[in-house]
Amino acid sequence: MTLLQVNNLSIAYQTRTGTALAVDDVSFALDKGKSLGIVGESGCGKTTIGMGLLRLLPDNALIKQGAVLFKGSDILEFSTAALQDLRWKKISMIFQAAMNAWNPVQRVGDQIIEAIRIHDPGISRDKAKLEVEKLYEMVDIPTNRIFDYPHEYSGGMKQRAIIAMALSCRPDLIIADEPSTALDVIVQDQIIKKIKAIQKKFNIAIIFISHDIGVVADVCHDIMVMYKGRIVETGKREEVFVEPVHPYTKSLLSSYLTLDGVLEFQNESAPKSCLTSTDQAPGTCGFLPNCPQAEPSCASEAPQWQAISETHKALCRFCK
Amino acid sequence: MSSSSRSPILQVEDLLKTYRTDRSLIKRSSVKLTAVNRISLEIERGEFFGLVGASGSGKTTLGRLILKLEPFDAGSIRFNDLQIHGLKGSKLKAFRRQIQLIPQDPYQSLNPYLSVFDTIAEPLIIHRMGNPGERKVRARDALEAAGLSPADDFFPRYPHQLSGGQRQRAAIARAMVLKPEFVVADEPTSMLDASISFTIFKLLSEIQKQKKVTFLFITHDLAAARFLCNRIAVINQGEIVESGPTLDIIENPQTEYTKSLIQAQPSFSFAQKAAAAT
Amino acid sequence: MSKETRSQKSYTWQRFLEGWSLFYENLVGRIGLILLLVFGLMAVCSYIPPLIDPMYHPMTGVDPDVFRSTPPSAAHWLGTDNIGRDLLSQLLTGARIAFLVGISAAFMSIVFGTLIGMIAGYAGRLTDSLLMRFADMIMVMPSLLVVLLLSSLFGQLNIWIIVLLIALFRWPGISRVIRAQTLSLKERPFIDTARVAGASNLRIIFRHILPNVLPMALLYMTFRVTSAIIVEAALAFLGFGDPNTVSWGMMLQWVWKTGHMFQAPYWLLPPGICISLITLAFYMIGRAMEEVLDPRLRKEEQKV
Amino acid sequence: MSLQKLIIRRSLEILVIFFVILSGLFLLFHLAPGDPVSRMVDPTMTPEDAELLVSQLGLDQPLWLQYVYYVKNFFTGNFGVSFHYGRPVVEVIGERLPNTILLFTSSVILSALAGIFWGKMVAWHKGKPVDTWVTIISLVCHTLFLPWIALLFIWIFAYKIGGFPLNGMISPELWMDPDSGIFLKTLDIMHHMLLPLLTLFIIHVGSYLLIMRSSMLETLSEDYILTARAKGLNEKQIRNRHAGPNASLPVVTSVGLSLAFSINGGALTETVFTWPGIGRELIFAVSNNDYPLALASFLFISIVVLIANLVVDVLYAFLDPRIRY
Repeated sequence: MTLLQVNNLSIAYQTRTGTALAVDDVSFALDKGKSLGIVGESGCGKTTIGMGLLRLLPDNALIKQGAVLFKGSDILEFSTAALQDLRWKKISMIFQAAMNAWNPVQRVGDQIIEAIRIHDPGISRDKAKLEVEKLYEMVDIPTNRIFDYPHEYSGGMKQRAIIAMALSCRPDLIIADEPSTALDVIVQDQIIKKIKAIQKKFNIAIIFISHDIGVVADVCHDIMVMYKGRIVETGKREEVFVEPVHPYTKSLLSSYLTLDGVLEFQNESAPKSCLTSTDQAPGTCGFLPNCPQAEPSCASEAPQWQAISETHKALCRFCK
Repeated sequence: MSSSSRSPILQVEDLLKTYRTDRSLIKRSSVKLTAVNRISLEIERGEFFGLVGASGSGKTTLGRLILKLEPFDAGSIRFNDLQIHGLKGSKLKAFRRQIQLIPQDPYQSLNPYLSVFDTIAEPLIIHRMGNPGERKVRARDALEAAGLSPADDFFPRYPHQLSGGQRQRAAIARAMVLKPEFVVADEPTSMLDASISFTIFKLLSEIQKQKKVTFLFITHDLAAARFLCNRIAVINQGEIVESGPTLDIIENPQTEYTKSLIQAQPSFSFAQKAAAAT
Repeated sequence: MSKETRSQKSYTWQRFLEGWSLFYENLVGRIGLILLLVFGLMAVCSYIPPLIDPMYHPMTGVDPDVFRSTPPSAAHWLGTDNIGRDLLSQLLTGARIAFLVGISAAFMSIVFGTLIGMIAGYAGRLTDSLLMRFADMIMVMPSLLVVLLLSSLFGQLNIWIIVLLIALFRWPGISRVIRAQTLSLKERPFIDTARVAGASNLRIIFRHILPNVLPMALLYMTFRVTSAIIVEAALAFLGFGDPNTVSWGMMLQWVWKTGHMFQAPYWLLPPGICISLITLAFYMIGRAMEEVLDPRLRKEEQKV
Repeated sequence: MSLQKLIIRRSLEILVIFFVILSGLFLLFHLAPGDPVSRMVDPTMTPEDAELLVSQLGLDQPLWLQYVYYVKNFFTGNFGVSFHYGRPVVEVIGERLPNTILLFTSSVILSALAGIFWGKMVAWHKGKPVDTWVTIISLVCHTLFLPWIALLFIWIFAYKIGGFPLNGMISPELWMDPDSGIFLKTLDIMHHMLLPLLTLFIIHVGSYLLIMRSSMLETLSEDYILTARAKGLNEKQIRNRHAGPNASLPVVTSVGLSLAFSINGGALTETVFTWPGIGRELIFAVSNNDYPLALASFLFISIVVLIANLVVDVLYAFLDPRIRY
């Protein structure tokens, strides 16, 4: 069953010098209980998608076109009240740990209780507190720390508490935006394991946004690779990471270091473009200046989606 | 630890560094934080040595102590058989010429008010090396060796006109312009995207091979250390947990901490299995 | 992207141009600038009336036909005070004094504040603690009242002593800000690399820290101009100004002490409006500059 | 518990600062040109009285002993005799101090609360005309020259329109009348206080409003506001539960930092409105070379500022859990 369907979403930012397209014609679908990973380097628009789904974008962002269908109804058309009702109850978020996602002058427990009671004012404070205790046990934080202030928590604990809060209303979908970035490897590993376990236990769908392909590969069934606002390759994780076809995906994988050395995929050494990018028509492939397998026609013609298998496609004119 | 016939370039013995947590003027609090706890290690000339640890493990502090950016409480650091404790005047200046730093976070590692040329030439001016013409030549060589060419295009630029990777290359050029024997690279790519940090790693290993420089590479990323270093030391809570040739440690870790560090590393096990199958 | 293609000028100059265009978009900044130009013009014009007729001299010129305060007339556009001195020429001279006091006191307090702030922030430890405790102490002193006390103990103060005293009491706020900036700059890696390259402390302070804190110092200078003008005017209003100069505060003192405040609005209103507007002008410019220097804008710039 | 510790530490610091001020004044009185004895003793006194006072104040002793006397006298409340009033200074101060505290604290508290409230509202309408205009009006308020605006108020409200007293704190005839009860008397004081209070309020509220506005804007860009929004809170809840309380912290700080500045304004207001406060007494004493009174007034003004500072610090620590550890 399709839980979330995004059609032709484009989001732009207005800056002093003009508008910049951050998300360009993105479409994807997510089934109930599945996990989707969005990978890409900084500035590729992956966070903008995550925020755009809940309409949490800053004031200077503009959704230019598209539809975000959640269980069939378009979030972009929701009234403010309906949107506030949807947020957290149906779709919640796990923020980056480095972000100061907790209000520093309120106790952590109060902030979780607030999330619970805002969506169901009928729950008494004491009952909500019991709920928080259950959540804390689930994410392995001692329950006597519930009413501590955020600055009394360690980085990993703050992040686990965020996970607890994300679960507090039993949502259908969780958007996790770089949830393990800026944490130590060991803590990062614990957080990832927790997210995986919870996803399985409650059968929650997850959109997992990260720059770290290793982490995404660990968590997600389906992968979308983004580059300069566009999805360039999408498919099952075994397809995208084992047999990448888009030259950008290949270069991304070839620069990923593992304990066994560099991944096996790269056959091209230093990716070098055979083309100079000076006269590139608008709408053509963004990766062209760095693409080792580009041809002159790439500078004038827009890239096309190529289906490699039923689930695996890439946005490139020349991939097998 | 193997003691070679040649003396190591850096010998750290029994090094201790503590911080006071509460610095109040009125009461001297006795709460101390041990950042570096009786560490000993040796780095051989010309090797690429990795120091791997989580944040707060004391790895950056150790680097700063070696660079003589902070005083230590006990122990000794010998660089080229020279005690660096208490170095002053011309001896300190000579020491400063031989050991350089490539810092973390390229967005903050360059002074925004200095052009690329001024940044790279500054160490030469401080050490009164060469006339303006010679300085320009040396700066140009350093910048082009760091992969920013033609150098004259980059000289007049200011940091905000460079991308993150370019800034880090400029920072590398600045460190290399004095032709140091020893370079401390403190998480030089932690703020950069994977593809860019990969090219920076390649640049560092090239420099090390060509110029016979000794590198101390400080990182939280075991995979990066695996890629660059021939020997590593794993540091946890101010103590060296384990050290030795990189591959030995990764394949055959001796301590629990190292084991958990290796296990926590995101792996492509499914990918490798599939790749092996095809 | 466009930044990389732009011509290569010095960073300072480029930031200035960028800042200027942002500043000029700001309504508050523009109003401030226009007001300031008007006062500048007044200060320049203050030299003219005494040239026309000695009776227009702001201090000593007395209209021989006038024996009490008169309302505006053809000979005295703003009227006269109770002994027949021309109010317009007093008002114009007041602009000159306000600029002189405001800018020189602000400049001095900026120099003290920036130097002490940088030294405290960079040196740290005991030096820092002592300097900042000292700054705290000065900050809890009501500057106006201290200067009053001093002037009663040491006799009539001349305008330069007043300027110096104002500067001495107004640096701690600046040095707190500069110290905080220095502390965060000190943690920046480029200070480490400079030290590792062998740079001396002086070199680090003046070559690496100073240019980075200078914009903030200039911003605070505009605010300090404001407070210096107010303190001087208040002193003059209470009768502790330099008796050899005419300032707006002094004009207000005269109208108050001679009991003309209910009879002579033409005398009461102009000096007060001028003091309020000139401080407003500097304050508005400062506000607009602050928005230009806003750290969030700078963050955007860093990301390229 | 740790709040107590903080109060004790800050109190100690304030005590040290006060001692420095105390000693600094002593030094100034001896460094200034002229004879320290003649500064402390009314020239119109009889020689016997003068001699008694000199020995009481220790002015015939060596310098260090004079200092000891000076400190001791401060703590025993012996400040000498006012030249002008011919009464012990401590009596004069005792009468004036409550009036100052009344005007000073009520003006600071009112303007801070109003500034926080209005600043919050204005920030919420950022970019709209109301924002621009309130910002400009606040700037104007903040830069108005206080004595002038005080004169203007007297001229307009008390003289032209009428209905407000021209000066003072009480109407003597009302207080003489034995029939007027406490309620009428209170009302009378409030009636007199209205214009001075309004003057101080207008001068202060602008800057607090502007600080609150920019602090609010900064807070609204914080990550936890995003969290609150993602949680499904509506805008009013975000403003009142999360952004408002956090954004008012810098206003509290700035109230603390501007206390010395406020007391300057307080003294000027008291002078123009002839409000019988300690600030007016200081200005009066300084103008008339009534040194014993000037010295004591200054010391008590410092005490008021220091204690107000302590209160603000404690309030801040109370509001921000990160300060207490």
